[in-house]
Amino acid sequence: MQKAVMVIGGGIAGIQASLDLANRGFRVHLVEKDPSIGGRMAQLDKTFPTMDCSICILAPKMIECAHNRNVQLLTYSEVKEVKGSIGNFKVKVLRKTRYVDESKCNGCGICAQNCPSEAPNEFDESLGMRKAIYMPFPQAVPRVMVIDKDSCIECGLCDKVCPADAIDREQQPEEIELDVGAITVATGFDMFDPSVIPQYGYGRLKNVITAMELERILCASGPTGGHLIRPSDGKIPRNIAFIQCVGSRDRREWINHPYCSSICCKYAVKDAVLIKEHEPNTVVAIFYIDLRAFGRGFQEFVNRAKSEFGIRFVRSSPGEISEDSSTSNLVVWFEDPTTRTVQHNSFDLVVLCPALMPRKGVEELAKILGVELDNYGFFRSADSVRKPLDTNIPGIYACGYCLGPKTGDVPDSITQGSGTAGRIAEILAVREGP
Amino acid sequence: MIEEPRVGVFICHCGVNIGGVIDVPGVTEYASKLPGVTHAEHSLYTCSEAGLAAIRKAIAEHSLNRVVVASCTPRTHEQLFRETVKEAELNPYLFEMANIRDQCSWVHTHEPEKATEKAKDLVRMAVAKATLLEPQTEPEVDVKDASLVIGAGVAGMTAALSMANQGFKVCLIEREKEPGGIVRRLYKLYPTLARSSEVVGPLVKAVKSHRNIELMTSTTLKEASGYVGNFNVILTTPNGDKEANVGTIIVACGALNYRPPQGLYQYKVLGKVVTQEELDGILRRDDLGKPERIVMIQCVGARKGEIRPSALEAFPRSDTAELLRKILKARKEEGWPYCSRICCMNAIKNAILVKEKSPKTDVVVLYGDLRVYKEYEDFYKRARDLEVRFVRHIEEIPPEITQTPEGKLDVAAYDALSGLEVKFKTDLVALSTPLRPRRGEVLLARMLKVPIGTDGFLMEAHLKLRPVDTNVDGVFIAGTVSGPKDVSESIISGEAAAARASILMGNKKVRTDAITALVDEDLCIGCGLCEEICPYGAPKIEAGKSKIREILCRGCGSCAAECPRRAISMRHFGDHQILEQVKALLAPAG
Amino acid sequence: MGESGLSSLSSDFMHEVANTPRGRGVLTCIQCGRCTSSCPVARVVEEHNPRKLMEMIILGSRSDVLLGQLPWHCLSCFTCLDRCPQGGDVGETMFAIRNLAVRERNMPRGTLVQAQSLFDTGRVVTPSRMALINRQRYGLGKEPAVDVKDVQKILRKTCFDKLASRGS
Amino acid sequence: MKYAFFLGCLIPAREPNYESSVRKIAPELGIELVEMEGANCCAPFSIQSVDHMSWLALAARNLCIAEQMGLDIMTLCNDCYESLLMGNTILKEDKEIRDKVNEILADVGLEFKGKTEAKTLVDVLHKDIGLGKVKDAIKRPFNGLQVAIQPGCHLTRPKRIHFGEWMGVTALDELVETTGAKSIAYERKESCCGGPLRGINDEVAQHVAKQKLDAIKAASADCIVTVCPFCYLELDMGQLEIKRHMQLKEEEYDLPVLHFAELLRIAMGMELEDWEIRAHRTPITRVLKM
Repeated sequence: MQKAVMVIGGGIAGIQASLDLANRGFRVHLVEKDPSIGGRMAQLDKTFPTMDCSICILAPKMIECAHNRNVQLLTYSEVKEVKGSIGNFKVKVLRKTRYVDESKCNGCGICAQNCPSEAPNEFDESLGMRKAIYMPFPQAVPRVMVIDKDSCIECGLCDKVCPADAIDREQQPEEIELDVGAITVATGFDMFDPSVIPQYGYGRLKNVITAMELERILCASGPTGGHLIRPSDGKIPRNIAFIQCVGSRDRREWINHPYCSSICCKYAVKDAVLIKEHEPNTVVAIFYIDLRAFGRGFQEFVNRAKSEFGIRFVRSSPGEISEDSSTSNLVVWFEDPTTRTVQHNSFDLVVLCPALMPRKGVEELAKILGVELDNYGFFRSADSVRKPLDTNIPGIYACGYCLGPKTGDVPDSITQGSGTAGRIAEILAVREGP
Repeated sequence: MIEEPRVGVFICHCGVNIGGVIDVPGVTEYASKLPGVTHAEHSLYTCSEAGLAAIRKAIAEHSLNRVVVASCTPRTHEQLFRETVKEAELNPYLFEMANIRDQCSWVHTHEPEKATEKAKDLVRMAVAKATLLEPQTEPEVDVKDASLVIGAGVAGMTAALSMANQGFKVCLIEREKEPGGIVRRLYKLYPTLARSSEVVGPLVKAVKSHRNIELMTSTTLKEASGYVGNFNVILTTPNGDKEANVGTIIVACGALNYRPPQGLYQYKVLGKVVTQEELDGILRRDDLGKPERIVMIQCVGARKGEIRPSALEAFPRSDTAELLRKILKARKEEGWPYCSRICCMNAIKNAILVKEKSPKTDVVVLYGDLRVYKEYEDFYKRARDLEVRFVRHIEEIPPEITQTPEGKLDVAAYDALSGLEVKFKTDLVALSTPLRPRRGEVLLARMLKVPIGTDGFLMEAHLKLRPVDTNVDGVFIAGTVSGPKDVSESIISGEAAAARASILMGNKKVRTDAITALVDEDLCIGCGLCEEICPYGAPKIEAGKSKIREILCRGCGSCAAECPRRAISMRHFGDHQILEQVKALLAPAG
Repeated sequence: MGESGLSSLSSDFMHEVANTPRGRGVLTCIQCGRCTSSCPVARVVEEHNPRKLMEMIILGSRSDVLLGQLPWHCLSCFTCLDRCPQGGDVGETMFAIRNLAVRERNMPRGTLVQAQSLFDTGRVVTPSRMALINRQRYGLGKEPAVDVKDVQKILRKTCFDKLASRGS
Repeated sequence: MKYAFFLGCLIPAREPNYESSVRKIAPELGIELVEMEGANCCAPFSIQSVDHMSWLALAARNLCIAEQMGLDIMTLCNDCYESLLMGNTILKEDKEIRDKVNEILADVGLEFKGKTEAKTLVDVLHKDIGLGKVKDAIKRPFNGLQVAIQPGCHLTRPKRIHFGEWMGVTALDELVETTGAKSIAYERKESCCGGPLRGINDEVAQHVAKQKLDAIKAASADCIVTVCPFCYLELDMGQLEIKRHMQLKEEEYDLPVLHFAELLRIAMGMELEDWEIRAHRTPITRVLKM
């Protein structure tokens, strides 16, 4: 019989692992807690250094997952129980209720057009609104609507308008059992909440936003239709500051993210260049501690950002941000590294680059899997040098950012995704020969 | 004779990428009236599940026999649309794509009207060509279930083991007498400070004892021919040349440590100036003694100058050896433009080892940016707890090293934060130098037709999406051939390359692109120009006529352009098809 | 060891500070500058720069640090303590520096006065006679007396008396 | 509730009006204050700057006195509070130091056992007594009074031994608002008053104080309320000094400064006496009228 494997997490790492395993001939159950696969990469605007539109190069891979006969997509689902050991794990997966029949819905979206109830759009970092019945984003896979019961007012309009008769209010959560020979975890990352560092004013000052919010603002299909405008007054910011290491490289016990998040310097430079392409007259400054432009092509890109785009790099970590209440402009206090004195510059918009941290709920997942987490809540490698993709449990592997900032960027995630596919093929394929 | 064309045109908004500039409904309206067009529609994202479903639906409803999609770029999406057309039981080569985003809306953002007109032209041309498209079949070949791994470093050995464990035969060749690559020569590895032998040892033992692996040391690749699934290679071994036939090849021949030219930072002039690699050796041999102070200088020969891609565009991608010769020559003196990723951790590792062997020794690290990414931050903290002193100096002013009367060294640098000159009297200077591409491997890359980047390392098929694939089917890259990586990263890429190669070998068969050259034997005079010009060695003159080995042909068209008798044409890009496009451009319909 | 643009560098100054009570923080410093840009004094006194002080210690510029005024500009408001991303206790390290400075006879007059007052009376500030009389008038009763003898016993044992007898 | 009452040096010497108000409100709120016989100076930052062990030994001696009384300590001064709290924390956590200190204390027949806690007036009112009980005691609320509080550094920092750097509502805000007054927001509310440098580097101290006063002025507060005698001194007397040294107009600053204990006392319906009103360098009568 055909060996089956489970991939937990449908971001770029999980997608790559799934496709490589499926094409290698394994039956893959791809479990994703959200209604669509795609993960963080789907939220990004463009990807450095090719400046490809992120979702545009990701979408074909997502669709390949949907079409590949060997891949079973279990979206909007969560792993509840894992028993057994390498070669034969018994897994219980809970399929949450969309209140929409996956087999009937064709994602035409007529229901959403008619739905009267709105809620903040998670995919847009809650900068925009979506309906109570919605498609997470236009390229979502699978193309099935989902009803968010918390914001649904039970008006029943969607029932009436749905041409496919796909709405199912009686739908019950369903628990399915799977037999798999191996498991790979790819649950990705969450972002640190910068309001924990009060002097940067996130949540208090309107024009202080996070980098992920900026990605959505810059994105053509984002809440502003790709127009670079600031929250307080919808004006085009002419003067923007990026602040690095907001919660990263931070040993304070109430923050405890001593590691370098590994990607912030790079995406900040990318975003800075994107901003210049959107608004050539906008000035951009990046405040950093050490500029960590490692990885192929990044140093060269930083050089270009300086020479061609005139991005200002300031080696200084600001102490605090205050607001000019009349204009909602922001005053950033920092030590000028050239004069070595305290300066304050005014900016229209400040973008914080927060630490990346483990996804909410990984402790629970780790318990279910019986695998160890490291001091910061990332999955611990069996041996950080020799067995970087193995966990302490044989047959359970991890790839992508859930391993911690081992990932420098998308290619690293993809390499790790393929890598776990290799590890799994090693242990499973040998049993039946090539 | 082609049946009456019934073309369906599908135009994509790509969110606002296209829709925000071009009047998409207008273009659709226009397209629907073009000769041969039976159906035209537009959608927000044609590549989305819904968009593709719409194409399949239309093909059935309007019994379309040609499909044109006007959207982003074939580079990322042509394959997806071909698959879709195929799912609707239409030959995938009856599909044509018009690039109205990358080559239209993105470059004419500020001229929407003109952009819309241009989009109409592009669609009209695509339709014109589509009407003349013919079905093609993709050649299918068997894949030999054996692989050649070039280079027995950690990446190569990992890849070999992964494939061997899956039951594939692996031929693992190593230039040197012993497997292990540059890691073998190292003392200890960060961040665990495990002895390198603890990492290399088990791998060597495993590859040597694995029944599916044939390890050949002191062996290099002499010749490679053939194609995905069926490569014929000739290996130069101590006991003469050996032939092998493999389905896939993994290039994992690593990189070299950059050695500064004599005199740079007094290297090879004053004996007490060494590279980190050499310091690592000193530590292994326990030759350190009890120096009062060691000064380390970061980014020696890295992040220096910049190669502008434009400067090298002149070189044909195929002539990789010449390109690298030029790059290496240019870089020998001033060093490399890239960040070598691993040097900061290496310096910290050596600093910690020095402190452990000789706690009283004062270790000073002169750096520009400390790139201790990931959890290596803790490793950096460990060094500071051991009282290693990290001093940020002005990189633009290289530290000056002079000898003192009592035979010590004076290092004079400019402190970047105080702006003042600081001098350190020291017993030893360690230079942190980057990994650089090897030259020999590039001849090999040329043999395998794998392009190299302007940084001199082998190129991935796609920097973002295909990090261990190359643009040559069946050839993969692992480890530092594609740029600096540390040991764990090299191991991961080895696993990844093995996984990618195993897919081909596991499936036993592979299809290749149908767009290949076609010889009209009546016209061919067997002059052999095509054989000369082809970078892939596809044409062969047999019995006075050119024969194209389709599987080798990459469809580049050089031969067709070169052929004095116009005897060679390209499938899917025939002269008649292209001329029809040109006509359509010059003679606007309606 | 060697000379420099700064006055002579001593490689073990960082070691000395790090091993003085409250001085460990210097080892955590990554020179990010958050302390300086958070410091209320740095905003009014250009030369005052906690980050730079840490840097001078790392460089080993002992005399510049211990004989200068910078350590004595610090308010000990501990803003830097809460803001240092490395949990680096810059404000704490200041105490280590000042302890060392005092041993180099570098201490402001005001501090010396308070120190001497402490040794003589057990208090850094002593009430005037008028204040004592007023206490009675205001019905605050007699002010609790300090056991000066015990205080002096303790301060002799810690050699505080010698430190307090010196001064700039 | 019973506390060992640690008065410190500055209050008896310069601010008897702070002490007197505390002694008035304490019984009304069920706080019993017991004098600490023979207690010495807390060894504030100025002394800690001179010598580490001397500080710990002197702090330990005060803590031992409270231990012998079997009571927790209540201080009225942030500096005393920090000195005793930090000292207590170090001595409890670090055995090596504790042994050293006890060796020193042996000569005066004391031993630190770590059986007492150091608290300040704000802790006691907010945690031990509770906002409810304080509210009940209010007879004459200050409706609409705009108060700019100066919590002072060491009521809140360092975070690891305190509540952390306060932003928005704080214990002191809540206590002030029990009196019916409004505790307003202003720029860098949590920042230092400059007091610690008074007498050591007056010029710097005054410049720092000026930043504070300007921010409070910009927020158009009716008065400043402090809990620390150093903050009080720096902001009350400081206003006159700043005007003098920086040659500013007389009307530049005339912000009334009150001890929180005074504000609470008045709200509890106990008038200030003339000498207590006169003790203020800033005119507080207009506050009393509200």
